[in-house]
Amino acid sequence: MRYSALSILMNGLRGNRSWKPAWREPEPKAHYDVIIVGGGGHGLATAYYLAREFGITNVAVLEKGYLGSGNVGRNTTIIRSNYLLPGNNPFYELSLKLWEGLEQDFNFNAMVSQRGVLNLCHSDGQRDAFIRRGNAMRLHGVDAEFLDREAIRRMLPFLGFDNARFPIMGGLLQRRGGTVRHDAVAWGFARGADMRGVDIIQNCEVTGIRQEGGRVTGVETSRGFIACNKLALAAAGNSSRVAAMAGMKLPIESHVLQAFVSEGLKPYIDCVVTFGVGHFYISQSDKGGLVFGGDIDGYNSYAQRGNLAMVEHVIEAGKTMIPGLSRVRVLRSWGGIMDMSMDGSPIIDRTHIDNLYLNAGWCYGGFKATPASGFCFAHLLARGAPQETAAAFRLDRFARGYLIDEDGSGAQPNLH
Amino acid sequence: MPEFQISRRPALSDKQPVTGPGIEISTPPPGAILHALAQPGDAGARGFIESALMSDIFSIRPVSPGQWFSVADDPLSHADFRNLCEALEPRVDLVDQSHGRTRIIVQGPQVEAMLAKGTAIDLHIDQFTVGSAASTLIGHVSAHLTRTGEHCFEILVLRSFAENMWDDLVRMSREFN
Amino acid sequence: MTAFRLPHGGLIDRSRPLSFSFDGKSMTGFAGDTLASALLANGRILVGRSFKYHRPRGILTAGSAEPNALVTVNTGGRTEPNTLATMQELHEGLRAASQNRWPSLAFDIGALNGLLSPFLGAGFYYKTFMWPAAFWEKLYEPLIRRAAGLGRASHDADPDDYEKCWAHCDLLVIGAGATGLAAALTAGRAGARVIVVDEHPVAGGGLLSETAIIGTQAAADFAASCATELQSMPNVRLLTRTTVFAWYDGNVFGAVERVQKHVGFPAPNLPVERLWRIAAKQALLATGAEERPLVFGGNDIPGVMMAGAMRRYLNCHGVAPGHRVAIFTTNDSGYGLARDLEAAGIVPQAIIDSRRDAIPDSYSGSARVVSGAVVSDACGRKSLSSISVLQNGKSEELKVDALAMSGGFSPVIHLACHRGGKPQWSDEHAAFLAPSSQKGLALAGAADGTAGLQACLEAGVSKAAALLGSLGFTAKPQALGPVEGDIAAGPAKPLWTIPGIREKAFVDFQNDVHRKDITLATREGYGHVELAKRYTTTGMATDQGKLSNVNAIGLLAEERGVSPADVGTTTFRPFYSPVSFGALAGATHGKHFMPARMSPLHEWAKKNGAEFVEAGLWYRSAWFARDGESGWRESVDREALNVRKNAGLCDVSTLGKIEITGADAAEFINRVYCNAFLKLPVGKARYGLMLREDGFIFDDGTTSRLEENRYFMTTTTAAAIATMNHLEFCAQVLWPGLDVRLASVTDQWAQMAVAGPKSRAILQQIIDDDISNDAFPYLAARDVSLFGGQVHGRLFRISFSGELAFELAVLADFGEATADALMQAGDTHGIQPYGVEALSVLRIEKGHVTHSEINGTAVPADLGFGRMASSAKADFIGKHMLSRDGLSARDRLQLVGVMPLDTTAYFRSGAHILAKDADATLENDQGHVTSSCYSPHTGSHIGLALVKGGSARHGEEILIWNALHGEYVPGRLCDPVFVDPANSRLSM
Amino acid sequence: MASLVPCPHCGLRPKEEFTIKGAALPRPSPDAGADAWLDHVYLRDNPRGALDEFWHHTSGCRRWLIVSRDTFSHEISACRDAADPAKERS
Ligand SMILES: Cc1cc2nc3c(=O)[nH]c(=O)nc-3n(C[C@H](O)[C@H](O)[C@H](O)COP(=O)(O)OP(=O)(O)OC[C@H]3O[C@@H](n4cnc5c(N)ncnc54)[C@H](O)[C@@H]3O)c2cc1C
Ligand SMILES: NC(=O)c1ccc[n+]([C@@H]2O[C@H](COP(=O)([O-])OP(=O)(O)OC[C@H]3O[C@@H](n4cnc5c(N)ncnc54)[C@H](O)[C@@H]3O)[C@@H](O)[C@H]2O)c1
Ligand SMILES: Cc1cc2nc3c(=O)[nH]c(=O)nc-3n(C[C@H](O)[C@H](O)[C@H](O)COP(=O)(O)O)c2cc1C
Ligand SMILES: [Zn+2]
Repeated sequence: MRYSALSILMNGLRGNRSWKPAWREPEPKAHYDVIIVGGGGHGLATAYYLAREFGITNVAVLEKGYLGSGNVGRNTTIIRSNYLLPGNNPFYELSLKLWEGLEQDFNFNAMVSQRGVLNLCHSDGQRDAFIRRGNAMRLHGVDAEFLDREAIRRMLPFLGFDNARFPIMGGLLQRRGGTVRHDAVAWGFARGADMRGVDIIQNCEVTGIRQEGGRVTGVETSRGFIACNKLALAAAGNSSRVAAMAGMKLPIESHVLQAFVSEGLKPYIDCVVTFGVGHFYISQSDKGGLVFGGDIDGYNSYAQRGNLAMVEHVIEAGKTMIPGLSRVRVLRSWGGIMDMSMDGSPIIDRTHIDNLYLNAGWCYGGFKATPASGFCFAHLLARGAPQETAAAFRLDRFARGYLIDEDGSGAQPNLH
Repeated sequence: MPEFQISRRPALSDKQPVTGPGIEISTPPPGAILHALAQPGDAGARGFIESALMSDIFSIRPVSPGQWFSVADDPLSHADFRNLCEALEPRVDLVDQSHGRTRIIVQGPQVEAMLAKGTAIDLHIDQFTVGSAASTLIGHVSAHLTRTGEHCFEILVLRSFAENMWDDLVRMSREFN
Repeated sequence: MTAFRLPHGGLIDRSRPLSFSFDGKSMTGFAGDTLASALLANGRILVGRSFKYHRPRGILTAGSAEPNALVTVNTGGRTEPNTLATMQELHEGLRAASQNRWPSLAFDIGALNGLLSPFLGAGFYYKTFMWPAAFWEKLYEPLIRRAAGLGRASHDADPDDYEKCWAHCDLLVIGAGATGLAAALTAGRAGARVIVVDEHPVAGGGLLSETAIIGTQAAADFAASCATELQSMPNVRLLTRTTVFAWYDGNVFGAVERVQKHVGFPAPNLPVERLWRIAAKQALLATGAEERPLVFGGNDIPGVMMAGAMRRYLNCHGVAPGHRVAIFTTNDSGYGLARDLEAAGIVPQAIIDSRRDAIPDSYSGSARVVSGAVVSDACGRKSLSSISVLQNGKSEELKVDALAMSGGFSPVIHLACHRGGKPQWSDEHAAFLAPSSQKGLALAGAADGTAGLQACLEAGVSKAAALLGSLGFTAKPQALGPVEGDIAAGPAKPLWTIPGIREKAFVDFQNDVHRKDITLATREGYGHVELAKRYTTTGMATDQGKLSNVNAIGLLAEERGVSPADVGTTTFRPFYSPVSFGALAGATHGKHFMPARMSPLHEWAKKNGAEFVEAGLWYRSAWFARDGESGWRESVDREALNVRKNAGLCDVSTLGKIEITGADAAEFINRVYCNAFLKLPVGKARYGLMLREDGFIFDDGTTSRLEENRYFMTTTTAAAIATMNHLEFCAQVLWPGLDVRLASVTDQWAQMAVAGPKSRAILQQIIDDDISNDAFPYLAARDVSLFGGQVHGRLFRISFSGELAFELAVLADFGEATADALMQAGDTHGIQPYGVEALSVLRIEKGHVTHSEINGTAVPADLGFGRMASSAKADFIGKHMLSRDGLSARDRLQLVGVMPLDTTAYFRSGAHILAKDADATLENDQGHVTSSCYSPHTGSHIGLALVKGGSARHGEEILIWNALHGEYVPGRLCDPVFVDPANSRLSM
Repeated sequence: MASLVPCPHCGLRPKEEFTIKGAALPRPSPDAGADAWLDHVYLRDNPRGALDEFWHHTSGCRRWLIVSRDTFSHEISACRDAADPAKERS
């Protein structure tokens, strides 16, 4: 059923009794051309683009929990393409372009909101780094502006300009950046894929990868064995565990990142702003809650919950950036498990096993990548060769020394 | 050679002590703080240091395995410092920290409650007895804390953080004075 | 409905009237009132509007689960939106305003949404507002955003203070109701360190609304005497107005104490809120149970209230809910209320009991009981006027102005589920219970599904005794009681779906989720409890579903034909109730966001006119302005010129300084630097480069050998802390067999760079030792004596500026006197202080790198240090990853100098480098400018840059491309050393 | 864990006092070969369950510790000075 104002009207008049399920709940078939492990944003987008762009529809997405129970449903929803390095920048720009037409494409309002992303800087070094980054963006035709202190003051007069420990010196603004409604992304892709014939199978945990003659033949799951021609891993925070089923050890650690939402408020802040000292970024959801986050807690974790010390640090930074937040109350905090890679950049690649494909290492920036990641992974699965903007995301770059390290933290994932 | 005015300017030299019914905060005149470093596993090192340093002048406070601070109320000349070094080397190396750390005394009936605003150490007298010492965070600044009396603590803080620590302590004490 | 104050009774202090205002209207209440009880006492029933349909709403509860009575209190920087009227204590002058209504609470245009409700069902916004695409951000979203949200927060800074502290205890008791008080007394009397916490201003929990007798005391008096005894014990801390908001790993609980939220004028020496981090050996949750609403039509009309809340207002605040009251219950709690109403002279119109023949023996009142019946609908607009009672298929209309409801009890188990444990559905209790056997935490009383005061008191005593036993205390359990006159509300069959509903029946009041939304979610495939939550937003409002979640689960279970056990709960998360930014930030914000580090030369710099700049935690002198100078550039040019002409003094105390001793110190240093250090002679300094294990440069600095086994290492200011941690890692973890001892001495030394051709002559005036070129050649490093032996120092002949230069370290307290002396001694030589800006000019002129170039992605060869990474050494940190292809690729970014063709042209760091005439595309990007400055010695802007294959491209014309600022400057790549490439000035 | 860490030298201390480095892996010998070094520097078992990790008690005794921790329950089962096992190995 197509969604539109008209369909809402007609259904409303009929007591909303004839709405259909947004997706089927099929039993797993015995065999699929492609099995995708992970019903998060990336897995679902991959299925969607496999069907839509490449006509491959005998596809199953296996999700161990409910749809969108992973990071796609628990992130701070920021999208942007303000990346520095040539390995990243065109890819994230492709993603932003896909976001820009996505809702009409999959007929689901994911509330893509290009309200602008502003990164504040507080020192000469930071300013220079932003200028470098902004210019790298401009070289690729991506919108970027550098605002000085006064321009920022005009835009957001309530930031902590006065009495600041680290004065706001300026900021890098990407007006096309913004936010997207997290859950709706999962649901929109799921519905779009389902409509094109993809089986989305919830409560189906992959517990083993069966191989014969150096090839994957299928997966063991909590709902039995399912065979496939190609196996695609998109398990985000659980990438290492799933890859281990195929004997792989990844350049990845799993870490917990917390996020927060405040009580609902009337419009308080129009754009996304990130603080340049400490860790804090904030936007306001269309529901009215201030959605914000900070840094990872710092230790390996598979538990989707965080630590009070980090809560305090994030909120100290928040009150410093916006002193008026003081009496705003924080409603809820939660955590998600990030696949932190050793250079802070993702992997979309084939593996040492011929028909096993890997999509991982998104760290805490993979939500914005969702459409492009799906698109490029689908391309790799369908064509056997990487999509050009994702060609640098190779698994062997660590061995070869071609790292994509945006902030130069090196092989310590908790510093990225 | 021209005449030069050589005077010490210790950190906090311009601070007035805080006095009040609940808390007093003060900083003693500069003395000596020696960092003694042995091999971490050297069990007898502490005794060795105690025997070499005059125990009526220096009090010895554990910092970490194999490391102690020896604190004295009076300053030590460089020559005396070298003499002590020679007495202890090579088993124990001394590093002078007399200028690198600033001493702050906090005392008063509310001192435990006040310090609980800064450190996660359980300062209950049964847990942190008189003479106990520990390195810890006080607020966001690292410091070395020694209980010198039931209601008296000594804080050793890096000189560069001393002013920040002082201001924090004053804020933490406001409720009690 | 017409609520009113009873002539007597309640725990309020009628001798202390308080005036306050609501929506501008003045009213009075008494000390001991909450805003909610005072509003009720003033007959104020309509207090808010709902989120989506703007339905009129009244006060539903008497506690922290309140979904409706949200108001904004205070003004300016103290403005607090979404304050619960049920938790806000009344104080003189309190100003409260209703929210989410326009133009007024009584006449709210937004209520029109109610008419559109068939089209505004769960998730409607996901299905529309997509065409035309551009309209979303321009039209739809702004409209939605304006409509959404509740209160309006202030952008002004908060004038009040907050603080944090730690607390430690053997037993933390959360909740000071009957159970908690009994537990705390037991533990306190046993001598354990106890902390008891309750979110209300007065300890007692349910006892405060109770009319039973305990021992010889009325329940409330019993609570008061327990509290008095607890307060008298030195080993017990009773914290009221304090909410435990989360349970964290390590048995640490977060709690927030509202120290001064109940006063009109906060005392300046106290915080308004205090964050407690409580480390508890054991914790007992005595958090009680939350009464569940019933989901009938119009269950949100002002005048409908939870039965327990009604009882609280009656017994605790002396407020009657109305004149014609009915009670709708599924369990015995309605009868306790009925009895107490009757005692106050208000005989309920009816008790509608969903059970058949279930009147408890303990109830001997005279109200009419309608058994086996339900309320299907409540009617009224801004207040309740009647209810429809459905019994045996027959509907009866009752005129009432207040209706109490009780759908059973949900134990308050939130905190017990914060660390991943899943609640368990219990058919027996008709409720979710906490996950069993979690270390460090137990539950008792109503929180554990125990009904009845007597049983709760006993549970408190026995659980506390057991927990203390596990900690090695011997507690002598003393019975409290006996209890008389308690109508215990045991579990009863839950009533999820109510037949015959005509009106909207609300599940989540605040988010306006009604019964049909749950049905729609299931129909559309969002029947999983987590999906249903997200699709309908049930349980996502400020109350986090304290009232609604279990009803939603029950309805989903019926919808799907399974048990609530199969549906399960959504995840309980912090915060149990919302906590302010202020409390969580404490004093750490604004200027105090991070600690400040001061150099021992700070005062010296200040009196010499320094402008300071933040450098990490430090404040460093940036430049020293002089009268008549037009701006910072003029000062910096003067300072830089003067260094190369005469001499300058720069504070470099912020450099990391590490003293390294021990028999294996040399071997250790040789392993942590990539270049060779074993043969460094005593009395000499050497430049060293440290790598990370992945081969990239970590930090640089100098290390001097002062004695055979005593070294003095300097690090950059930026990496000082990380370097010390790293060295400790190497010493303790990688090579614990080496005898090496590390002491940070950053703060022990005031360090000054004295640079320039006159530097020696100046220094020699204060240094006792001979520092002539022969006696103290380039890279000499030695202890020195100053001022005729008055001061001890260390002198290093090293140079960042490229001039004849020294770094002098003196004991920190003598730093200022020494700097003063140097200025005095140097006066005739033209010495001037210089700051980090001039320092930067001087080092850029010499092509010396800093962390602008050592940016974590450079290997030694990139910066011209290729030969330093010693191939002769078998091992050093970073050696083994250096040989990877990519780290020696020809197009790696390498250090070069860059100059504009037109020497008057300006360019800045962060600009990119393009080949001459190349298109501005990412593919053509050649690198970027890392550092830049105006160089007074070359008379031009100059820069350092990292450029692809740069070391082979000196002389090439390029474009310095900065589209962000519209600056496109033709330039040339060059050698990165702009001044004295032969280094002849170093060794004068 | 990780709210309070039982430092063997200092007792229970809050996470804020520590710096975390990651999996406690022994450094390969200098001649271990490229694969071993790649494995050491970049690849991780990243288990869900028991893990030994390096923590530095930065604002305490400044010792590097090996914290044995469950990455799902966050329960700490042991905490010892990192020099002890390192010495045993060498
Ligand atoms: C708090 C937080 C804030 C963030 N903020 C942002 C942000 O602002 N901007 C941004 O761009 N990114 C952000 N991110 C990162 C982003 O959310 C993730 O990078 C991205 O969602 C990961 O891809 P995904 O959606 O496919 O992952 P997920 O949604 O986690 O999908 C992976 C799925 O795989 C399933 N799975 C795992 N193992 C198995 C198995 N064995 N069998 C079957 N299924 C399995 C999981 O259940 C999960 O549903 C944030 C992340 C978090 C946690
Ligand atoms: N079936 C039942 O479970 C049930 C039903 C109705 C009444 N009761 C009665 O309720 C009483 C139960 O006594 P009780 O002591 O177990 O509970 P209680 O409700 O009397 O006390 C619990 C207290 O804990 C406080 N609290 C809850 N969470 C908190 C938190 N996170 N931080 C701080 N404070 C918090 C509450 O505000 C309350 O004051 C008995 O009289 C019992 O008969 C029980
Ligand atoms: C962008 C965003 C906005 C959210 N807004 C709310 C909200 O208004 N109310 C709420 O209770 N939770 C909100 N949440 C949090 C979710 O309830 C939930 O905690 C989160 O998705 C993680 O799932 P979990 O807590 O079930 O593990 C929001 C989450 C996100 C990602
Ligand atoms: Zn320690």
